[in-house]
Amino acid sequence: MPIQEITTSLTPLLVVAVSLGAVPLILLSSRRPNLREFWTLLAAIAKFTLVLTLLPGAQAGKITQISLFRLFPGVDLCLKADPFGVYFALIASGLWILTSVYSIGYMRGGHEHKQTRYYACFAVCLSATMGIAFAGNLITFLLFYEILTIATYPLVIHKETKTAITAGRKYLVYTLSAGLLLIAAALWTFQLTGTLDFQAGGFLSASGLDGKTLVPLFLLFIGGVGVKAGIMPLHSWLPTAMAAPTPVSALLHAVAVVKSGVFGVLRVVGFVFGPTLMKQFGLDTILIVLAAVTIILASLIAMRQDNLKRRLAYSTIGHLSYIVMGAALLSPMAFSGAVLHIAFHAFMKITLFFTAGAIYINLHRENVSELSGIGRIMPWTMGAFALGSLGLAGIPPVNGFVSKWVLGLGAVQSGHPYILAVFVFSGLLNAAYLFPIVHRAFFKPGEGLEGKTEASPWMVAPLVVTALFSLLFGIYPDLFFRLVQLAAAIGGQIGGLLT
Amino acid sequence: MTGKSDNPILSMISRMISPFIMIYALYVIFHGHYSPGGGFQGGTMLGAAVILSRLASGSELSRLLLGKGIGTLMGAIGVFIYFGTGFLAMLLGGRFLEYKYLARIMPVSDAMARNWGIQFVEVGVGLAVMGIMVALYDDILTGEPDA
Amino acid sequence: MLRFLTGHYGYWFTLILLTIGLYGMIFKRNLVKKLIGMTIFQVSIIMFYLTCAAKFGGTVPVLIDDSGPAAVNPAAYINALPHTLMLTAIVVGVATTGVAFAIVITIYKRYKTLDEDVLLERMKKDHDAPAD
Amino acid sequence: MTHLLTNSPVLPVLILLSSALLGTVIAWRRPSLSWPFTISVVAVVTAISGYNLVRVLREGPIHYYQGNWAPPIGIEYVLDHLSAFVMLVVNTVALLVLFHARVVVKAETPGKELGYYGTALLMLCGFNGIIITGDLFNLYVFLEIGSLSLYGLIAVGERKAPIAAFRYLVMGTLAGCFYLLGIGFLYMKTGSLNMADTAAILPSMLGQPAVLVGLMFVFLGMGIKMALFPLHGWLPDAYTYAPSASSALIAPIGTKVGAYVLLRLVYFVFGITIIARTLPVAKVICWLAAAGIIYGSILAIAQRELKRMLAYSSIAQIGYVALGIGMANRWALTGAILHIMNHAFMKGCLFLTAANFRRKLGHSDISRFDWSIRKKMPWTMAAFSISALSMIGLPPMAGFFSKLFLAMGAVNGKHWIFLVVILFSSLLNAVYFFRVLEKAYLKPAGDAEAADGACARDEAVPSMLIPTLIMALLLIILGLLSTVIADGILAHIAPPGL
Repeated sequence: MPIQEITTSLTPLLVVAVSLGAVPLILLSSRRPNLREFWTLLAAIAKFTLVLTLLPGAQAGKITQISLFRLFPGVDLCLKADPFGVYFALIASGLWILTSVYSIGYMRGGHEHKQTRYYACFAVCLSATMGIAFAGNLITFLLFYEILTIATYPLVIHKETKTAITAGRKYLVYTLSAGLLLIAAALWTFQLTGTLDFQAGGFLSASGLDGKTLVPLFLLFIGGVGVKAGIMPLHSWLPTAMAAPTPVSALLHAVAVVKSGVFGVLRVVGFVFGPTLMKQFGLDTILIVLAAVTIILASLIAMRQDNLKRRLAYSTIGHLSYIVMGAALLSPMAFSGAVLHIAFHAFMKITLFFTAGAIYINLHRENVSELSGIGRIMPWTMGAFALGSLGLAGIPPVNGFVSKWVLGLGAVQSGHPYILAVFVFSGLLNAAYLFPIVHRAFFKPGEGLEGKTEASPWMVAPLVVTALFSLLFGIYPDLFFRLVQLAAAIGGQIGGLLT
Repeated sequence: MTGKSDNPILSMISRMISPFIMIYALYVIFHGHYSPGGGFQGGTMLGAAVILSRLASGSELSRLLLGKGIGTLMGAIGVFIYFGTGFLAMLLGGRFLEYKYLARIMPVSDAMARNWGIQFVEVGVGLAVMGIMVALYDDILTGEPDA
Repeated sequence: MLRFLTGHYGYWFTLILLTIGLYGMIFKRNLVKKLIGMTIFQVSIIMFYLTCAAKFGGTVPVLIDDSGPAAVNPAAYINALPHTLMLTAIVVGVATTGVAFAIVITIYKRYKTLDEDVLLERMKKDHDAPAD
Repeated sequence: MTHLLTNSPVLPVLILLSSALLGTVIAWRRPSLSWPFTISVVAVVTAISGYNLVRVLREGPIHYYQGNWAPPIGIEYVLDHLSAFVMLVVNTVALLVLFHARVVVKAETPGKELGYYGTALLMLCGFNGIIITGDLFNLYVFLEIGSLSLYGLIAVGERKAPIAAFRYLVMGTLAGCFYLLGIGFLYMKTGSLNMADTAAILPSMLGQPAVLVGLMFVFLGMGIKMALFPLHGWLPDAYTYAPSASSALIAPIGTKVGAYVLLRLVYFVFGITIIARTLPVAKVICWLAAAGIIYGSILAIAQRELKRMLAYSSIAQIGYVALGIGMANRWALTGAILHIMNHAFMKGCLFLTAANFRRKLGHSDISRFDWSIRKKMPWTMAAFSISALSMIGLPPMAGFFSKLFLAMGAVNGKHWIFLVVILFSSLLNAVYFFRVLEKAYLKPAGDAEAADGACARDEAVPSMLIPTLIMALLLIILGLLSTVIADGILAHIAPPGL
């Protein structure tokens, strides 16, 4: 395992701190909305550029690290920007810019109350996500993981209606108990091995533990991160959390919160247990079964959902398990496929959520059955929706195909060819629950649509941009940030030991 | 216990006995530092003498012996004497309650300084206990018709 | 067995006083009787210390011949330390009883009863009325 | 002056004792003088206890002989890392609460400020004495000083306060007498009252029944004082009916001092050998504590009144400390001491917010909380949410870190059931705290827009608000510093056999 050259620099800390810095500014300028939105956008762009400065180092495999003070005897608050962390931070901060623009339109369009609290909590969420991305050890990961839970709660219950409160309560119960399981797992590992620092290839492999302790430990870890990764038995908070305003479900429930769950799964599989240990004790079969069940079931349930956002929520659960499946297959190609899918799925799913939001604000319609005929009056929105659904189904020009292709290769490489069947079948199911919407929007006559036009440019612009990105990444995946190369490097780094 | 006790024998005897109780109490206090006795016992006896006069001859008359609010104040002063000696010893260089250092300001040897130190403490404690006992009696009786 | 009984009569009395005190505190309904029980409990512990301090053939711990500390035969005198400790315990007992009586008087002034059951009813009745 | 500082260990107790009486004498004529006097005294005492901690860190444990009589004859004050640390915590919390108490005492107990502040100082003197003394009987005397003034502070409350105070008095005196009985047995066996001495003599007479009976009585006494689960009957009424200032003063530090004494006795006097092997006292304490955690949390969920809910949550939190003490390993001990500090600040902040609510809204009844409370008192609600999140054990607040240490202690000692109890109970905490947060933050009072303008900001007076906010801020700072504290101060605490 090549010794990565570690440089210490303040950038990871700055990345986490920049949106925290914006929070007081946002709170202070609650009287002047324009100034407040300006602070959010400034923080988003600043964060994105900071992450960009870290990108070349990550592509060259370097790690920039900073450890602040002691969080726990023997473990300190260490922010390590390794390639995988930078990759995830890049996606989250990039999409935050687009979501801020989008939420300006959404919040103003829907005349939502309490916008200051909304933007402040959003900023805190993002800094927590950055913290999760750059966490150098399990305790720091846990710290930001729980801060993310607290910061997301006010956003889930933003509308303050009865349904929002019950959604918030359910969200809390799931995520808090997930946090507790993770605490137990982290402390047990600390007891067994004495260290909690993430290490590519897993630091548990050297500890020579037998299956009797490793299997329960692995289940604890999966229970901890699985809730946020939406693995089947633990997923039901996600559809109910759709009571939140759409930009929240767009960024958080498509990019930040759930992706940090999946990011956690990959960290646990790649950096705590490591492929050799997983294969040796058959831990990967547990994960493969869970992921496969989730993919199929989620897609099936999605077909029955009439509410557009709930349907997209179940589709997110399905696609998250693509990534979990990629992690479970343990081959380098499968890892890079999973890492790629984090990015590409984010772009596609955020497009769909943006369209759902635009439709809601423009036409106050939420259910799929009411969407007939809106394609003619909202061409751009529904065009982007079509592109997104194509990608999700895995059809070539859009980037969904690329990551699904790499995942397929990984399945073959890791000796589980039957997983290909799962991917193909779920691709069909995706088509089954997304294409009818496109068909209904463009080819069915709509009623009560007179005088309605396209949604406000504030909303449509980010919508179209993300759709375009999905298309461009589909055609030339290594555009701008050479994501595929980075994903391959990460996959190699984790799975390198196996081949 | 109504007003002036209508029983002359009681008030007569109580007026005769209480001085002797007080003298004996003073004896007990002042011999407390090297023989049985001391602040607590002497103070209780002084308190008992005052309460005897309050019981026998009613509170108004016995007000002359010890005023109404004086009890708490007496208690505070008693504790101050006790605390003061200890603190003085500390100020003079020793530890808290190290009377040996009182010899620096008293024309006596170290041993005698300890003697006088404990003596002041006994007097302080005696005063405090008496003050508090009487104050307790007065507080409990506030609002009663006879008080 | 008899020797055990007669030899430790002091401790048996402490035990009996303890139980009486506890009984008074727990089962008596009148508040003042509870206080009496509490005082009995305190007194029994003081008695326990004093019985422990006793020695067969030991006399009151006052130095008879003052021929210097070396000549003192400790067996001749009973242990003095528990007695001094119990001085403080007695004073603490007085203070506790003082505070307790002050509280009982305020309770009586507010609820006009010293019986615990009646008191609880009046408290419950209070509960519904807004707490003033 | 510098000479005076050499006997700094005893200064806090002395200053508090003398100022308690001096305060009453000085303010006899002008009662309005008593609050400033009290605050300045407690500030000086906090400064000295800070200096004590620095001195201990520099010079190591300091043994101070009263009147220069060496133990076992003289009374010895021991200032080591544990006592200096807990003393600083107790005095800081008392300073903040007393600073907040000016308005509340004048409002709830008019005309009684003089006696109130004198008793409060006396109580602080008792607690400081308990923390620093190294002599078993001296500890009993300070225990009674502290408790007697405690009963007084509770009894000045509203209509039902004297009854709660009476019940607490009877149980408290019972506890004191049990403790005294316990020391009697120990003294008769070991012949010495000094803690270090007893600790040295006890191992030689491990199996003797008298020692074990003495040990049991001492634990029974401390269990009642500490409100350990089955012996907590006095706590809910005492904290609820006491005046807001008293409950804010007693709740954070009252039971903590009892827990400190238990910790001192278990680890430094009896030693691990007796506690863990000959007599499974550690196991009993653990199981009682675990039951207390669950009981306290569930009861807290069922309460309608905020202060009563906080009282039951105190029983649960003291269960954490007792669990830390009972598990008898290095991690759990550090967790217990950290939790003593964290809970003191958390509970202090919560009771201060309850006092603010009572002062401004006239009640602290949860069912009558609604959305307008957040509009009227935003800062108090912010402090309440921070301390509530800290009680649940969420980072970056302090509660998370002490729970982390306790859980690590449970993992280290292979007590899986206690690990589940520690972690599962934070869900219970979440239920009863979010119940209040949801009511305050979310339930729209009628139609939101109309009510929005109606409730103008009616925040508590700054003198009440500043201590509350300081405490909330301290929670975050102490949280992030908890490991620095654990490594810097608590690592030096080396009980024999651990």
